[in-house]
Amino acid sequence: MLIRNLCNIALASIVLVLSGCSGGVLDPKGQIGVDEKNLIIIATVLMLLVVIPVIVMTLYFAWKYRDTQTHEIYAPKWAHSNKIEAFVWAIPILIVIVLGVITWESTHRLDPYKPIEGKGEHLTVEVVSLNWKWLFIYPEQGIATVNELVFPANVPVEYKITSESTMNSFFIPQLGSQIYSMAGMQTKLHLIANEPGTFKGFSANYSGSGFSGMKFNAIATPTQGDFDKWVSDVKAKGNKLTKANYDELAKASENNPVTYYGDVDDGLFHTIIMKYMAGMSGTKDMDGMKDMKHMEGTENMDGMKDMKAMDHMSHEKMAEHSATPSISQGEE
Amino acid sequence: MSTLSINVEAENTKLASHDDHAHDHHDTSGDTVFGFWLYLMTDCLLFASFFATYAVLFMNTVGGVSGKDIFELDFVAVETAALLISSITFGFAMICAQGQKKALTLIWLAITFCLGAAFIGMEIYEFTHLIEHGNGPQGSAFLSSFFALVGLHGLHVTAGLIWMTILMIEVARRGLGKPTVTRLMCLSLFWHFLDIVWICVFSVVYLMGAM
Amino acid sequence: MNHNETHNDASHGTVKGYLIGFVLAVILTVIPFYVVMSGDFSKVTTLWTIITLAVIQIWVHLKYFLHLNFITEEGRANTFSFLFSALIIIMVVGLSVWIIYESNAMMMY
Amino acid sequence: MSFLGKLSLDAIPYHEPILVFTMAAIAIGGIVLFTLITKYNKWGVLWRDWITSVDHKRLGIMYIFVALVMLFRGFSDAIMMRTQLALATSGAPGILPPEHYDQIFTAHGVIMIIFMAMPFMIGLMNIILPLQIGARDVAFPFLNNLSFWLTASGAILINISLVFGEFAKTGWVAYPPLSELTFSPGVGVDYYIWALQISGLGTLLTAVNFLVTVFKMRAPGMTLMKMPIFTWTCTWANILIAASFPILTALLAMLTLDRYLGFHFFTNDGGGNAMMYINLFWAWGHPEVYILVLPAFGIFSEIISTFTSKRLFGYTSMIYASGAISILGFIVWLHHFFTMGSSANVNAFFGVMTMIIAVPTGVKLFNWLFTIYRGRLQMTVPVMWTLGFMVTFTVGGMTGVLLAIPGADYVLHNSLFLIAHFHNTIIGGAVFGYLAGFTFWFPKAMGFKLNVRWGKAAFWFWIVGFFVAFMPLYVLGFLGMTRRLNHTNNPDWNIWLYIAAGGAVLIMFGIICQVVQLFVSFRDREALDDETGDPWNGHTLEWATSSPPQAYNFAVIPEVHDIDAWTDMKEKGQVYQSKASYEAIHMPKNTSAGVLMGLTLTIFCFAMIWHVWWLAIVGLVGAIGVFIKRCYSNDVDYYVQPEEVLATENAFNLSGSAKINSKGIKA
Repeated sequence: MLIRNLCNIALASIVLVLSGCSGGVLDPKGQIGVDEKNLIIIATVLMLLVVIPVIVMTLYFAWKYRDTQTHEIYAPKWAHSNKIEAFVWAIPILIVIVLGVITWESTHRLDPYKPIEGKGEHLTVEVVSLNWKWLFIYPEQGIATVNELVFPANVPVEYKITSESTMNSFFIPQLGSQIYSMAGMQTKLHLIANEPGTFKGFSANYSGSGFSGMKFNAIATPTQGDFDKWVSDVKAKGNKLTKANYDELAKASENNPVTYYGDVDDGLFHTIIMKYMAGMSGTKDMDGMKDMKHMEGTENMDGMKDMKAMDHMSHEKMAEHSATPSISQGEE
Repeated sequence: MSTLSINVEAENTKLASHDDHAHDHHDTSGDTVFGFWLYLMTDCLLFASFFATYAVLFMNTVGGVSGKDIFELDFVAVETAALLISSITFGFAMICAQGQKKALTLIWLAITFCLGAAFIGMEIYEFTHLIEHGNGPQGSAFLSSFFALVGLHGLHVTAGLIWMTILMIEVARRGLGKPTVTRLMCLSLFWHFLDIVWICVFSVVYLMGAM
Repeated sequence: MNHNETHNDASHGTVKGYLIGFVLAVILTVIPFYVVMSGDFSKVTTLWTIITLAVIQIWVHLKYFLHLNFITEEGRANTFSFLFSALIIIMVVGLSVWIIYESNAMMMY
Repeated sequence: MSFLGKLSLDAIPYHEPILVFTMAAIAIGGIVLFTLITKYNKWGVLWRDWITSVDHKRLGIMYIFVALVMLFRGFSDAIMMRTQLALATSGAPGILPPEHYDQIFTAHGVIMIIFMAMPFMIGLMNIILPLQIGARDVAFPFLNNLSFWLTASGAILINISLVFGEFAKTGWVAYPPLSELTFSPGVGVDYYIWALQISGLGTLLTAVNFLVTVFKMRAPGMTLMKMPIFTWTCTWANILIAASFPILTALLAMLTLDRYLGFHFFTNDGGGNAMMYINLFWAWGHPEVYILVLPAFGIFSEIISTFTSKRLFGYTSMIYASGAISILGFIVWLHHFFTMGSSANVNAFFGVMTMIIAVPTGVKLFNWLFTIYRGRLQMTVPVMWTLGFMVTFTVGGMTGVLLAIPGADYVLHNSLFLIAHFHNTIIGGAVFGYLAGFTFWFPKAMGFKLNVRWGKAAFWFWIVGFFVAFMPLYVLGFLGMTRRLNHTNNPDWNIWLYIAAGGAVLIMFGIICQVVQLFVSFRDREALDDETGDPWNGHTLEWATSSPPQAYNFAVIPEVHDIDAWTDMKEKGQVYQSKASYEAIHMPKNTSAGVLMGLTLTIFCFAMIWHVWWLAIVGLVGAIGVFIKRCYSNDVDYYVQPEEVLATENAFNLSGSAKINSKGIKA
């Protein structure tokens, strides 16, 4: 019985959280988050339709048919019943069919790549996870920030996400979905804040010793005007994020303070992705590149220990190459 | 690692084969062959993982060479021929072994060994040639997955050759007793299995790569 | 030894069986090599030729060299374990390739 | 490269007080153990009866011994983690710096899955499976011994990492690029790679061994559809091992090539694709979960039907359900990385597939329920574990299905909700199952029963501790707390973190109770003696022999006519019958080849980890050498003489008949 009490306590505490007294997944402030919260609740209720009877039956049967109850029916050879078998297969199958339909529909509806419709023009933010901080580039505004994300409420935001080094996960629980950031690749996420406020954001995928400090504030300003003002404030602070500055920033550091860059090199995000993407499918026509690889390959034979230096070198060369527009074949 | 597992299985043969004279209710040489077959199935999965990785990475040439640039099909055709012929010569060796013809068995095994060695020799030549021209496995993900997949097959063939040597010595010294024949059967499964893997290698890697 | 062999024929093979298998294997190897090396055929034709013939050749090897069958008890056990492995391989390789190709398509920059 | 590779005195972390303390404790414990063995002159016994034994029952006991030792290690890690998180709130640093904490959570995961749960499962399977099918041993006894020593080598390597160098700081999944040389230049990941590789090989060999055993060595009359349910679920688990562990082997080999030879499988540069690692890891990792839990399902089935004195309800449907779980287990792995960003079609497909697995699992739960229905349930300790499991696992299954909905997973992935979920299924499913099986079959393996009072205390501490420790994690997941955080700074979370730490302490009391239980039971072993070999009035053949069974298990191989073969024999009065004479029994001989190969391969792996190439070659050549020598040895078997069999069997049958007379069991 203690078990049941504990379950009740657990359920009660979940209900407590459900009531939305704190800033978590169940206290969403954005449309995506609201949809996901509803999805969780619907699915849980559906499953409880089976789960609660099973738990109750377990404890009830164990009590009713305990060995001291000698007056109860005892059927030691009874081991099969088509009716019961049909029933026990049918019930889970029915629930799963319903859940399956919900899953298929919701997965397509909540696809992180899918733009949010009916809310007007979206703002684009380019997100780069570095060891161990977040860089946000605003290509349309030409500014960048570290560890602070600002956007207007009620405006859909498209996040283009990549990583400089290890894999992280870009996550603002109160707004909804998270998605991995990976080097050389661009993932996308669409979120919106339904009301102004400051929400916690962080990396949800462990990425090394400074991971715990990879946090940022996601601030939804009340109006577009407030956002524009913030942009001009950042611009006024000067400080340009050039490729050189970026390389400095990319070095490992922990618990970085919020930093603003009033200007950003054009195509920096592009450069960050392309330094790993260079030469992936579709860039075979780069003769210069090929020669370079040939040359390197021969040098590699000299000894494995030079490998790392080599790799490093090739990165930089590729990055240089990729800065030229001739490569961007794979672009969307 | 693969060498090890092979040896482990070879060991099974040894262990179980001594039950010949026992009153046990089951025929243990059958167990050994079945066990070895199951091991081969796990090996299939091992190769499958490398094939999957190759399929995912083969386009990632990072501006370096692609399959079309480095594969020489006439060379591969000769390799294939060596391995294919070695399959049938091993088959003849097995037929002789079952007929208790010791000398013939050894001759066919020796021919098989030479063909296998020729295959490995050609593969080593191909690899060193590639590496000398700066297309070593460190060059790109494509080259990494290519070297690993083809190299894994080569490693298996090498292990098979070592095993064959040991068995040839055993046949020569101990004759064709039931345990030895069981072990030859395992090796024959192994050898034909490697042939099947090679079909996948030349189809998926070389032929499709050179298309 | 001969009388022993007769009841075990299926699992041991004969000279004839090996020769049939060998000739088939040679044919099934030569055709795809020719198709690719000549370069006379369209990409799609070539690709499907390679795949089809490879699958057929694997079957030839299994039947004539590895003596898989549904007749003897051991043959059945081996065949079923092979079919199961093939199923798993198709699932693991197929789904892996699907997953990664879809991901690559989504993340192509 | 120097003579000792990367190895130097700096590799010993003497600046870490916790580690120095641990090392001192291990050293003192080792010395005490060594002295005791020497004093009581037990080295010979240890060598002859255990280390070189090929007897599946003794190997099983050794597996479980390793599992329990590693449980202590893994649990110490858990306690440290919970302590750290309870102390490091509101920005406080706590007791563990990140570089140590990160190793601890990695080690906790690896140890609990690979070196606690797996050996525990394989140990139970070793002891019971050959007995249940009426076999004298496994198909390849030496291979069985070798498998054990390979697993032990892996466990030893992980423990060496405490003293020399470090363990991986990557999480137990070791995702690249974090686990690549660029971001993890130390030896930690190499320890991870080699420990998993070598023990994985042992596991793979075990699976092949037991598959042949099951398919070829069943007692006459035992068709596949008359096999005991535990044997069936273990067989499905072995099929899964044989099909999934090669993927792990391949994956680790690729990571090794990346780290040692500069290949580009998963690196950021050179066109590597880290997504492929994640993909292949879970293509192994997901079936692995079922490998752990399916045998536990079998254990519960055996226990429920034994202690209700009733046949198992829906035997056939149980087997098909297990089979469905096994095969579906191979098409759901993507649900571990919905958030990687594949297309909606891919995510939805894998989400739906995952849910389908809930169907056979649900069927199993219902079948256990209907086994209890109209039975006579005895509230023994194994039954308590089973009921605890049914309640706990149902909750865990529910949260699992929730995580299988991509839309929900987008906000719950990598959070403490996920941690709570898989502990809910692995502890509530697998571990409860193994502990139930441990209590259930302990008399079979050791010859005496376990103390009931301490067993019940352990159960209550475990189950209460479990709920107290993990329910708060569900809440924390909803509150947005992510996993693997070293410290937190959110006042809302504190209370839940404190409760969770309290739960861990309760579980610790549970474990202490189990240690006491073992001690007390050993002390009272005379009173708890199981002289008939059938203490619970069991259904299957393992109860048809003495406890512990003779090396040869069965003097005469039994004929099987029913799923519950032993019950059937008891009802027909065909039990405990002495024969006038027995045939000689053919048995495999002990061998030192297994332990020597384990040792040489440990040396090989250690040398590879530290880049001591010459030593690696010595280790590998040594292992292969031992192997070939073993291959050419003819001295591998012996016969148990008929007189010896006669004497043993007569003594046992007497006590068995006495039981039938005294308890009036229907004969």
